[in-house]
Amino acid sequence: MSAPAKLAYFVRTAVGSIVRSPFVHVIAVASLSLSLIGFGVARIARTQLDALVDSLGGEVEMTVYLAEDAPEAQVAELEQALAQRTAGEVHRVSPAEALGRLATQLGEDGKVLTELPDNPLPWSLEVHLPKAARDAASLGDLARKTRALPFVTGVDYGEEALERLTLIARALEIASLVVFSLVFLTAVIVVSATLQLAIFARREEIEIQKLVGATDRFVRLPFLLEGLLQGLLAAGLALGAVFALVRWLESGQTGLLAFARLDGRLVVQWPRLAGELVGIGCSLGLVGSFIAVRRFLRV
Amino acid sequence: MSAPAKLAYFVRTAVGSIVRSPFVHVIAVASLSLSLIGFGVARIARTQLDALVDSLGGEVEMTVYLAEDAPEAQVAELEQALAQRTAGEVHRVSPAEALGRLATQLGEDGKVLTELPDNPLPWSLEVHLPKAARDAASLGDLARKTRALPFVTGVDYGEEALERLTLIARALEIASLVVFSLVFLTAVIVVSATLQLAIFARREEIEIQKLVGATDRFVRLPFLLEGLLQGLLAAGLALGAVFALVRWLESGQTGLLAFARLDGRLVVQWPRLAGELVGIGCSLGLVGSFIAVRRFLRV
Amino acid sequence: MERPPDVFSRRPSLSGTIAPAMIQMFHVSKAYPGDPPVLVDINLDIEKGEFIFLTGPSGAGKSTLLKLMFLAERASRGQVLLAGRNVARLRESGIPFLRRNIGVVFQDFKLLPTRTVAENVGFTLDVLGTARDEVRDRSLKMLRRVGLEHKADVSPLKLSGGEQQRVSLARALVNDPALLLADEPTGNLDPALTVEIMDLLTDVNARGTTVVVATHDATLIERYQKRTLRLEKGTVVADERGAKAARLMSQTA
Amino acid sequence: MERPPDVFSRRPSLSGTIAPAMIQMFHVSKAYPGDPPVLVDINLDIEKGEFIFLTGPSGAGKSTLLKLMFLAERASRGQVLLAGRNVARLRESGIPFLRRNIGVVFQDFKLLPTRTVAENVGFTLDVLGTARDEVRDRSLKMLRRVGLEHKADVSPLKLSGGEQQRVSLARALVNDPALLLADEPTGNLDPALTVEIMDLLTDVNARGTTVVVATHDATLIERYQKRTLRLEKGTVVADERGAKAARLMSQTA
Ligand SMILES: Nc1ncnc2c1ncn2[C@@H]1O[C@H](COP(=O)(O)OP(=O)(O)OP(=O)(O)O)[C@@H](O)[C@H]1O
Ligand SMILES: Nc1ncnc2c1ncn2[C@@H]1O[C@H](COP(=O)(O)OP(=O)(O)OP(=O)(O)O)[C@@H](O)[C@H]1O
Ligand SMILES: [Mg+2]
Ligand SMILES: [Mg+2]
Repeated sequence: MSAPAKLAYFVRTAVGSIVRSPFVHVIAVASLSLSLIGFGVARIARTQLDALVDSLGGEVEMTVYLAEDAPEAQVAELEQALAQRTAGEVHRVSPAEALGRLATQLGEDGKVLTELPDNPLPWSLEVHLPKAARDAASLGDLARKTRALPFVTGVDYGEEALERLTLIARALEIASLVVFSLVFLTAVIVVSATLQLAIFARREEIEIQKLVGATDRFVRLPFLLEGLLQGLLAAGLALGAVFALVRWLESGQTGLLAFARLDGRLVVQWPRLAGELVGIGCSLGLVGSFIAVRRFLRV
Repeated sequence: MSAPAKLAYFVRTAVGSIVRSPFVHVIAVASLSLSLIGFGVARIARTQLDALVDSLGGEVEMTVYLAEDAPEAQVAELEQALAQRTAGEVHRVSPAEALGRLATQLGEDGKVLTELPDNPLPWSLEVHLPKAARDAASLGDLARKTRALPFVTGVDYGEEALERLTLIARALEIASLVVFSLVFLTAVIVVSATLQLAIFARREEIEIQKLVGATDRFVRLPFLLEGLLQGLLAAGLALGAVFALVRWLESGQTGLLAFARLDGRLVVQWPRLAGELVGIGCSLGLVGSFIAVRRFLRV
Repeated sequence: MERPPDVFSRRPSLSGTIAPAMIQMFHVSKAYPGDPPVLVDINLDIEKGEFIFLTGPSGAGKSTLLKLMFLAERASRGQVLLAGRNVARLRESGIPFLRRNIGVVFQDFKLLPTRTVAENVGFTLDVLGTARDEVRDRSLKMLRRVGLEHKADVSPLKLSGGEQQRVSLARALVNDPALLLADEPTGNLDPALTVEIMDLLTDVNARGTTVVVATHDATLIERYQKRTLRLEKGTVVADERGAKAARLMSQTA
Repeated sequence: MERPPDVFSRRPSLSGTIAPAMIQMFHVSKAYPGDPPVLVDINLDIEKGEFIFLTGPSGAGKSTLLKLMFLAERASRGQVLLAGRNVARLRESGIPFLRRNIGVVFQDFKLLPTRTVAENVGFTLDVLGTARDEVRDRSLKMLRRVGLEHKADVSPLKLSGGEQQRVSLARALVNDPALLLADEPTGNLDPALTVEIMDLLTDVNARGTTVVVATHDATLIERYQKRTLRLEKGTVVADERGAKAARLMSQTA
């Protein structure tokens, strides 16, 4: 028999078996796609949570207060050094600008500032810290060194907020690790379990095939194809479910997205997610049926 | 046969079947306990997240600025009204106290305040809002009404922070709803699926029992007992796993708890959690085997 | 719990009324959905204590007829009476109690590979709620009668075809049923064992159990000279109750 | 892919050397772990083209002996040669190719309830990679020969015992095997059908297939007068090749 004819036979057998005993296959596909939905949701949630952490952190700035008689050359040098160390933008802020901002910031209380006889605020340098530089330890180090300079009267950088931000990021890391491993463990156990039971229910068929002279490969192939088909089907279902979930969230009924400041849109790379789901689904299906068929191949 | 002897027979049968074909039972127990672990983790995480939201929100206050000539009687009346409406504490804050706080709050910038010729700040009322009163809409309403009073010059209540807090709470509500329903759906499908497969593998036994004159109840009882035993076993395993997880988190290797400001301790009501897990495990096991056995009882 | 129908009682009716026949069928037909009928217009009357051979070619409907007798199938048309009781009127929940009076040897044995031989035999007693030790005792005793006591604690998977068949017979007889239905109970047995098993069946019959044996074995029918029903294409073509003496004579002649 | 052992070829050896026997056993014993031995010191020589009856009481070891012949079990001791090839030296992966030359009728039929009768029969051909249409054609043709063409598209669950037995036989014969092992192939058949099936087997045998039939049916052995091996308690107690003529004479006398 030619290779395509043989393939056709195996596909026919696999599809036939799915049609004949839909029960076990429905269960396998259901548990597979539930695992994949879990994966997809976790995947999207992770991206969204990262955005959330950023939005919680807001702007992180370091302010360096300069002495009244700070020499221009050294200030320029410091400006450069800070820009280099933090890879951020550095602005020089005049006393008038600083007072204006302070007044705005204080709201009702800010009115008191207009009554000041003259501006008591010093010149300062404002460093906008990019994400990469928001590391509590190294910023602390930088602040200490800067504070030690003779023409610097003080350094503020929102220590507390920064530390909390670091903790949030770390907590999310751990939490997603726990959730991921739980989902993954469930997926592997459940999928290989259902497939093993599915094949257990067909050990008779395997036995008879072997008794009439089937090679191991001949016995195994339709099962592997079944696993593959189940994986594909499950991936399709999971993708549909995740898509529906995302649309539901985007419909704005939940307010979840407004919070994450995404203007009601989730940033999902659909082609990539689809690829991942299909890839994982097929591998789980294949590996599951491979393990399962091996257990019952010894006749 | 006496009732206890009969019960002994059923227990013997159930245990015997678990011993004879451990494979399907291991799978059923594994999937059951994974679902229960999911439930337990979600349960604890929910409590912790609530604490987290509180810690993110911090203190929410409303400040009412009073005109210089505010009549004492009306201020007292307002004080009472606010305390009643928000169920919170109301303090009267003197201009000196307010200035001192402002200076502290401003840090380095606060130095400018010491240079003021005299204290420009008015008397004010500070309302500490308890959790229940932190509702953006009703607080907005209250602020508007208060602002309209002739002896009130202004009202501040951190509108933005409050709105964000409301959003976080809502988002967590939704997220935990999605996760919960996913976990629950998985649990129900997987458990009833594995139990159905387990019973499917034993349909022969059921058929023969019925052919030699067993009543439906006689056939069903050992299966129900099995489901119950599986549920108990799974609950025990899940409890152990959750306990280990909590201990691991509390060991401080993750930093997750420092963030939630719980001094490295998770507040878990173990007896209650154990009760819930056992309850859910047994019901899932029972219901699962009940559904499953019904499908194969018609011989 | 529902009471088992005590019409199966083998004690003579004290009131002096005539005991009902064990099995009666009136114009019974059986068709599986979508197939031509398997049994057509069967009329039968098997008295209590009779020993009946059921014979006929492969596919004639012997097993189906037996299935109607222990309610594994229901007649499509006509009336089936078991011990005078119309089974059409029996509720689903009454079937188990009826079956407890009927021992069945299945053509395909229907033994559980996950239980030992003794447990398989004891199944019938477990269902009745018999105490554990008694179950074991009676199972072993029954196994001894079919010559398989030494295989009591082995899985049926490890038995030869004939051994499995005897276990199936032991299970059918262990609770001393009022009616024994045996579908080809000697099909996998050698002539010597066949005689032994047939002796067991006649013995059981002598003690009051009504016995119906479906068989292809002409030697058996010839040797035992019992009433023989011959099925062909779903109808009874011969009921040799009367011919028995005749045949017996023609052979001895 | 490994080559099938072509020693099974039924064409006479061109080189003129003596063709090896189909089955040879030298001092073969078989014991299942933990049990007393089932077969003890069996010596056998079955030539190509022979027709052999295997008989003996229930549990004597007939099925086990057949299992050794198609490698469902391996001998505990001694040598088994199939078509001159020592099976002990055969790698696990070679077994399927060997089995393709052997048709087996199992005592318990081993039909798949989830496939139709025709698909069950075609199983043997599917494994060989035969094209779909041809599988169907040959399956139907074979079913006709056992008188079951009309049941081709039905599940084996819906067949009577004898019908199932014939399907099992059809599956064993559909790829025209060099060796046919039939375990009690007429145990569920009436005398008329038994003759038909035996005619089929002798026909197949006449075309070159070596046939081994395990049976309890004394009438069969008497009527067909073939070489008969009698097993008792795991040993061959009689090999009536020579006694055949004698018995035949004593009956005709
Ligand atoms: N469940 C079923 N559905 C459809 N047809 C059936 C079913 N069971 C049996 N039949 C058909 O009914 C006919 C009679 O079957 P039955 O098993 O009663 O025959 P039998 O007399 O016992 O034959 P045997 O001697 O071969 O066992 C057969 O042709 C069979 O194919
Ligand atoms: N897998 C096994 N494990 C242990 N013992 C076995 C196994 N298979 C068969 N036996 C034992 O070996 C003996 C011979 O069995 P076998 O099936 O070969 O008998 P047989 O001659 O075919 O009998 P029958 O005519 O009843 O089919 C029996 O006593 C049986 O219990
Ligand atoms: Mg039958
Ligand atoms: Mg045998």
